[in-house]
Amino acid sequence: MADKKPGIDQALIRDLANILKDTDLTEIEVEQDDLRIRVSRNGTPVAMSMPAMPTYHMPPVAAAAPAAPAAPAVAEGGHNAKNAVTAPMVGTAYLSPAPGARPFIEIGATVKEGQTILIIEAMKTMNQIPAPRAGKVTEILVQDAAPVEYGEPLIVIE
Amino acid sequence: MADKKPGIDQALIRDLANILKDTDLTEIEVEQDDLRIRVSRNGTPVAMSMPAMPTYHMPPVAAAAPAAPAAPAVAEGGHNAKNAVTAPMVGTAYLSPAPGARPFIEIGATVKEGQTILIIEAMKTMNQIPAPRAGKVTEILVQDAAPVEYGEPLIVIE
Amino acid sequence: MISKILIANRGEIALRVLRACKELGIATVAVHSTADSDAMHVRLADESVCIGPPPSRESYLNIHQIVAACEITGADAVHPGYGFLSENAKFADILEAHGITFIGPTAEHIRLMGDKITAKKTAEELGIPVVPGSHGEVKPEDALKVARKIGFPVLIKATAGGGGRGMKVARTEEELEHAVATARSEAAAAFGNDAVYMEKFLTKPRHIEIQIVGDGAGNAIHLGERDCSLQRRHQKVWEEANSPALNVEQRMQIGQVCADAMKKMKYRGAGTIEFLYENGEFYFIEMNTRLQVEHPITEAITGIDLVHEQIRVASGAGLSVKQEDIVFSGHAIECRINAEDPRTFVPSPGTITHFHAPGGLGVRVDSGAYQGYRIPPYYDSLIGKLIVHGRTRVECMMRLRRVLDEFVIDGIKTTLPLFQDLINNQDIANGDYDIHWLEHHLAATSA
Amino acid sequence: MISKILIANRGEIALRVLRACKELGIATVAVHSTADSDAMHVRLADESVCIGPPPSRESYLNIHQIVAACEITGADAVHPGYGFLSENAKFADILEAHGITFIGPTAEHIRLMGDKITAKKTAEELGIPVVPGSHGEVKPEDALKVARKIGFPVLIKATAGGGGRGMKVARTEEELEHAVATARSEAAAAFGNDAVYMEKFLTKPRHIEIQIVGDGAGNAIHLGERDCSLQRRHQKVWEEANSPALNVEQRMQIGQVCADAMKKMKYRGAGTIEFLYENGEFYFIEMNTRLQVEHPITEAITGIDLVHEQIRVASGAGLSVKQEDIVFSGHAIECRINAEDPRTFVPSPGTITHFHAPGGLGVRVDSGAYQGYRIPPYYDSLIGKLIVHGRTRVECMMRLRRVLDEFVIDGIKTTLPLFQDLINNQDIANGDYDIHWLEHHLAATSA
Repeated sequence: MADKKPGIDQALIRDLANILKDTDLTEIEVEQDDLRIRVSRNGTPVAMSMPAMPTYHMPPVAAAAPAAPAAPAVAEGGHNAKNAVTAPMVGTAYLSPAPGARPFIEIGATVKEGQTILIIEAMKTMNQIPAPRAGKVTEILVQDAAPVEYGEPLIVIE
Repeated sequence: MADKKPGIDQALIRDLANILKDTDLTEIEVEQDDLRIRVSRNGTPVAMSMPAMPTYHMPPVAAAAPAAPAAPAVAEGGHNAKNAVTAPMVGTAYLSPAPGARPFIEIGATVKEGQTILIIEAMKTMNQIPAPRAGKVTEILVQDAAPVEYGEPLIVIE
Repeated sequence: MISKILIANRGEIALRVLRACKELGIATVAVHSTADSDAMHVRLADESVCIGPPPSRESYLNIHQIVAACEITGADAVHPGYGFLSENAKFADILEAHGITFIGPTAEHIRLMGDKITAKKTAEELGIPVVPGSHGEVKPEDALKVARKIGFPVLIKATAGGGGRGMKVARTEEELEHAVATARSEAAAAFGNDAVYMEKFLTKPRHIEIQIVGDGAGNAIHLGERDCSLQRRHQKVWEEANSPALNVEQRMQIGQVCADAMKKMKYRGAGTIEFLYENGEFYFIEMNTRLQVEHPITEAITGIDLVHEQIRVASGAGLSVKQEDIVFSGHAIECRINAEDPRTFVPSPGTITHFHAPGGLGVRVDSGAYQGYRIPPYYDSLIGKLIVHGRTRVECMMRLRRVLDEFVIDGIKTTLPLFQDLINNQDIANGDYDIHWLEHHLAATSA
Repeated sequence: MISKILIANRGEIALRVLRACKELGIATVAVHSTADSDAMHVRLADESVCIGPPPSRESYLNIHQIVAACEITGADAVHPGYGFLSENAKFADILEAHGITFIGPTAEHIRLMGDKITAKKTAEELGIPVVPGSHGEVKPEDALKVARKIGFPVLIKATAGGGGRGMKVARTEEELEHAVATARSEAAAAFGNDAVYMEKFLTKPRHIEIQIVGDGAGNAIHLGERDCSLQRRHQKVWEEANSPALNVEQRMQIGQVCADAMKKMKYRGAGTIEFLYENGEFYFIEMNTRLQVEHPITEAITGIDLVHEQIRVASGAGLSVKQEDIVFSGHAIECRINAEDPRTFVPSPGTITHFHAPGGLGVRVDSGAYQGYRIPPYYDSLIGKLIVHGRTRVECMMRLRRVLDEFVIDGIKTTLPLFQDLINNQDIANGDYDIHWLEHHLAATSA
């Protein structure tokens, strides 16, 4: 177990969370010496409620929208939801202004606030999506010409 | 049990989770020396599943049969289920051999094994119910001429 | 033909439409707000697209987002359900402009029936009975003649009016002169115009509506009536088909009037023509150019799937049945289960901790709710519909009684207890109620 | 009249009967073993009596305990469901002796049909078609004449026989002499008796059964047939009404034969006459003098509640319908949901962690299961029945497909996946199957 004294042992919490998940518990509380940890999950996690149902999703849109209030902490893909720029609308995302043209951004690039980072086409209209803040592009989460839904993470700016 | 000091004994938590599952409990709390572990699952205890349903029972037969495996710990009436003599059949219980006659037993009486303690009438037949063991009658749980169901506690012999 | 339908709605009706699509082998796209990502129809749909945040205007009412969702999924048709965009002519226009089929009537017909005054005029022209009135101002000296023609009681209303001012009821000839004079003076005081007109006044009407379906090419059928008189604040609570108040001749006669009107109009899709009914007469109120919440009771007594028919006519395949093939069989009642306190009707959103639907013969449950489902606080409180069918009204009522005892929804308050109250009421047992009955009953029992 | 019914059964059928009683306003008594105190019908009954420990012979088969439960509760009638005591003539006798109405036929009729040989003889006398045979020993020199009369293929069987020995099939005239000779020598060797007899051999029969109800006074009706050919180890798995193999004339003709036979017999209550069916001919197998598991598909296409009818005729109120009033409407399929591994069919008792029944139009679920219910290991594995109705067989199949996607039962294994397999099978889609089809299919897909 990681020695993170005097800080909080995050690995332990993660371990307990895994146990919670594996064992289908809703709560675990552990107290030992000065340490007391309680992990809980309220009610019926959605994923368990109807596991037998086929839950097909359109493949390119499969990643959980981080805006979904249900489970922000488990946003898929591993990126930090806080730093992701999400789609403000439904449509088709384009990474460059025209087919074959240079992409608006690349991984590692520095962007300024307001700079166009991609385009979302919806109802024959090209909507330029500006960077909400300055920073460095660390991840591009959509592919060129891929459909995106509302709230879908597009790129990560750190 | 694995010696994982000073870390948290995760195997123990998993074991407790299994016990929780097997026993259908909703919560287990263990405290020993400096260690305290609580695991809970807010699953679906059977008794909670359909609380909105009207669950009428025939009034004289309302007490939960202690033989019911579901909830032996909560047998109603407060008597000690271990010491209760339960009805071996469905029928009408009589506490005396004939109307107005002296009852077979009274509270405080000492009974011998095999001694008739009451009669259950079923299908026009009077069935003498013998004391399964010697002891002192501490409670009489049925009223004269009351219907009894299988497994219903009749008297307590201590 | 239609190969992929986007369902532009949520809740039980989205699930209802999804079921019909699956049964027709048509692919489905669910669109949803971020608050509805756990909804059952979203889980069951072939594809789903999140179209916005919880507020309806930014999601379920956001035409641009819905059309964009059609584009990225390749949906070639949209079913609007009820509410939201279902009677939005602009939405129908935009879809048409994008080459997407709107499963509903033409934008023109939506507009026509969306305006109350035009709707009434159109209905009258189509031969549908409307509330008889003076067709314009009535002078005091003509009042008696007009009133006799209409028949007492009559309502005198300010032509410039609204809000009850300048409005008086005359129940007899004796009351008329005074009522007209009072209405005129009130109208003059309130609106600076003493002109009044006259309409038939209905004291204890029932709400009876006729289900119609048209193919858009001049063919149309009716599927009988529904009695939706049991209402609270103009919200229907309990609906029946057929109405306890009509006989077969009345049913077939008013049904035929409506079907004929729809033929003349070349109406396309499902629609409902709503009437007030009193003393054997029908008076047009409005037409809903969409599926109704209470459509399942019509399905129960006819065996016809109305959403199948909607999709058929939208795709140009025409109606699956002829009028003469429709058999009305038995009796059906729908109870609307709302997440509300059954006495105060205060909404009760939250997590459903236990959900168990009743089963057995003659029982249908349409609900997107399930154990563990969290009812979001942003939308209406309808969480399910219980539809019970029996060979007779008595059988249906007895079945409903036993079914209500079986239905378990815990963790939130629901209106189920209200129905347990109603099923034991003598007036309900007799079918003896009008549109005011439930309000009076609730006021009396809460006092 | 009957005022309180004791339900001498458990599981889904006990719940089924309870529902009918409630809908008729009749009080209910549930009897149960200690293992079933949490059963849904026990919770819903007006009264309940624990009658013994888990083993059936000490509880559900314990006549004395059940009669005693009638006595202490004052129940004036007993509904036996199916299985357990439902075809026990002694039980019917004892109830009669105690002045308690047995909701079923007379003890005499139960006995008559309970013995296979008497049943076949009775059926033949009543005009019901049976498997044609030699009515006794066939000598080798008469074999060809008899076989021609019966029609090939024929089965030669040892009169003293059993277990397949001394049994040979002759498919053609050429095979006959050899088959008879072999059967005779095998019979001589096995039983010390070389006498053989001959019967029609059915190669690919369907199992088709006719539902009848009689009033015990000489009136009886039929409610059409059910096709129960899809079986595994003689257990029905999937049933349909009507049969994909019959046309209207065949249905009405065999139905009428059965109804007429029941009239002659003065049969009382519901019953089922089971046939093998091949090449347009029906061959009597046996009669079940009780409600069948698969009765809901008949209810779906007729709208008639069979348990209501049983209770009516038992109370002397007669049948609620005449033959000419019965309309067969649409198509229905029942899937038996067992708590079993869908491939190995090993029982899977345990606790149901999630249960969500499908909803919508044309769907019926008969099940005592609920979320948190623990299936006891002592009884059969049937935990529910899914019944789907549609206007046509295709609509019914499409509906079943979507419904199977919605049904959630977790925590135990169920046969739901088997039905998802069947619904996608071309033979099933075509209705092209016989009583051997499912066994062959399972063998082929597990290989």
